[in-house]
Amino acid sequence: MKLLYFAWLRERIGTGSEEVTPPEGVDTVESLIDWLKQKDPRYEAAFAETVAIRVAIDQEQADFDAPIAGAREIALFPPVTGG
Amino acid sequence: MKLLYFAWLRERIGTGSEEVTPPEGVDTVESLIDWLKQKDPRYEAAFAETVAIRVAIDQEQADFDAPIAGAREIALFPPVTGG
Amino acid sequence: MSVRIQEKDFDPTTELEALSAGRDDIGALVSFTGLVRGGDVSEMTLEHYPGMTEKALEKIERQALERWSLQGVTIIHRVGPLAPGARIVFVATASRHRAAAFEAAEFLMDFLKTNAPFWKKESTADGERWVDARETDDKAVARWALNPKARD
Amino acid sequence: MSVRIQEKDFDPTTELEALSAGRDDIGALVSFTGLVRGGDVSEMTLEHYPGMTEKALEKIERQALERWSLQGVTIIHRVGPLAPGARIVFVATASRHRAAAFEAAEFLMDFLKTNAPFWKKESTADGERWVDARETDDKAVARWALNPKARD
Repeated sequence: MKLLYFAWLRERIGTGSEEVTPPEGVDTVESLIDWLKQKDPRYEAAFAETVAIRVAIDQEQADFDAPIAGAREIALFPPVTGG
Repeated sequence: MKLLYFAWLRERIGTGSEEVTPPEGVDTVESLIDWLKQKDPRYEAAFAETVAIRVAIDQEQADFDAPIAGAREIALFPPVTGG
Repeated sequence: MSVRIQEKDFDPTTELEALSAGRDDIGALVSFTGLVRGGDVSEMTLEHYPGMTEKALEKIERQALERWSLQGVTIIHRVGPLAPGARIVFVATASRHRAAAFEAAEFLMDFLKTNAPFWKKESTADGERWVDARETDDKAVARWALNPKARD
Repeated sequence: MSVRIQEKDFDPTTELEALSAGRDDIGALVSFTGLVRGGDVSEMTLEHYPGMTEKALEKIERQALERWSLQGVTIIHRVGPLAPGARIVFVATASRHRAAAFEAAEFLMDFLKTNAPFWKKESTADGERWVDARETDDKAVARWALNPKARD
């Protein structure tokens, strides 16, 4: 699946987009983030405060406990500040 | 003093402006209107429904019982409909 | 002067840019443009009370500036004959934040509708008629007394 | 389409006239224009989530059209680098009467601020910083749930 990062999350992780194949058992947004944090210290730092992270699955707002099975695109980003 | 009329009040009276010298005793807007109504049937018709008439003394909104002594300009008109 | 009574048309962009020209502390511009509605109306004619109109609009503007934190206000009202679709009135407010700009613009329009000496006459196929004052406009203006500034 | 994400500037008059072009049943046009504030900010850069941004704005627009009687809505948001004083966002509503146009424009801005995936980065003499989300924006959006359409 494709992961997208925006704003300071993109900067801390060092990329705006990557393809990942999470192992079995990684079935929610929360477990996806936990899995990323174990992969690399950049993710550990970027996701240190998940209270400040929002998520969209296939371009629709979602919660941290939302299932990710079948998702094509998961985006993680800080609270929005447009307008 | 100068009297001004606007909108349908102007049309019913047949003029937008006139100079008048009310006699002693005509000391409020209400008594001024009563005096005008006695002068000519055009005023009688124009002021038949005073509930639909508004007044300004020297370009400030005023009430029917407001004193008119010293006023330079008294305007009588229907409720406003701008905007 | 930010209050104008005129026969000629105006340009919303020009008016909005005039409000923010030469400064960078404005975050929000709100504008209201009133248009002449058609239907059976072929023409609308606006009459006003020269002298008192300007005073009334300036008073309304002063009240808005006292009530909200605004960097500028523009009020334009056209007079004379106007065709359906034509711009008839324009109110714009400038502020740091949007809530004040929105509230002040609504306040200005509500008070303009009920307190400024303009009268509309409509021309139709059946003849001419003076527009009646709307009760909803009196209600709209009354809520500002009950509802002191809620947000800034 | 009445939702646009673009780098280039826009013209409020052109957008307002597009909303009312060819019809005479619109009495009220309300616009909100957001400008980049200066102060210690020398440049603002807008990032967004292409694809989701359009979907989010179209959803917000649909909600406004369901909630109020509107003849049209325009939402424009610029992206990329912007100088202080520059127009950054534009929302316009068209309706027969002013209350619906005002309320819907405020609703659109409140939801855009909290639901559309845009992020602002400010450049200052001390470096760059991402703008924090404002708690007042969450409060502004919450009142629409408590406050079903009051006027039309």
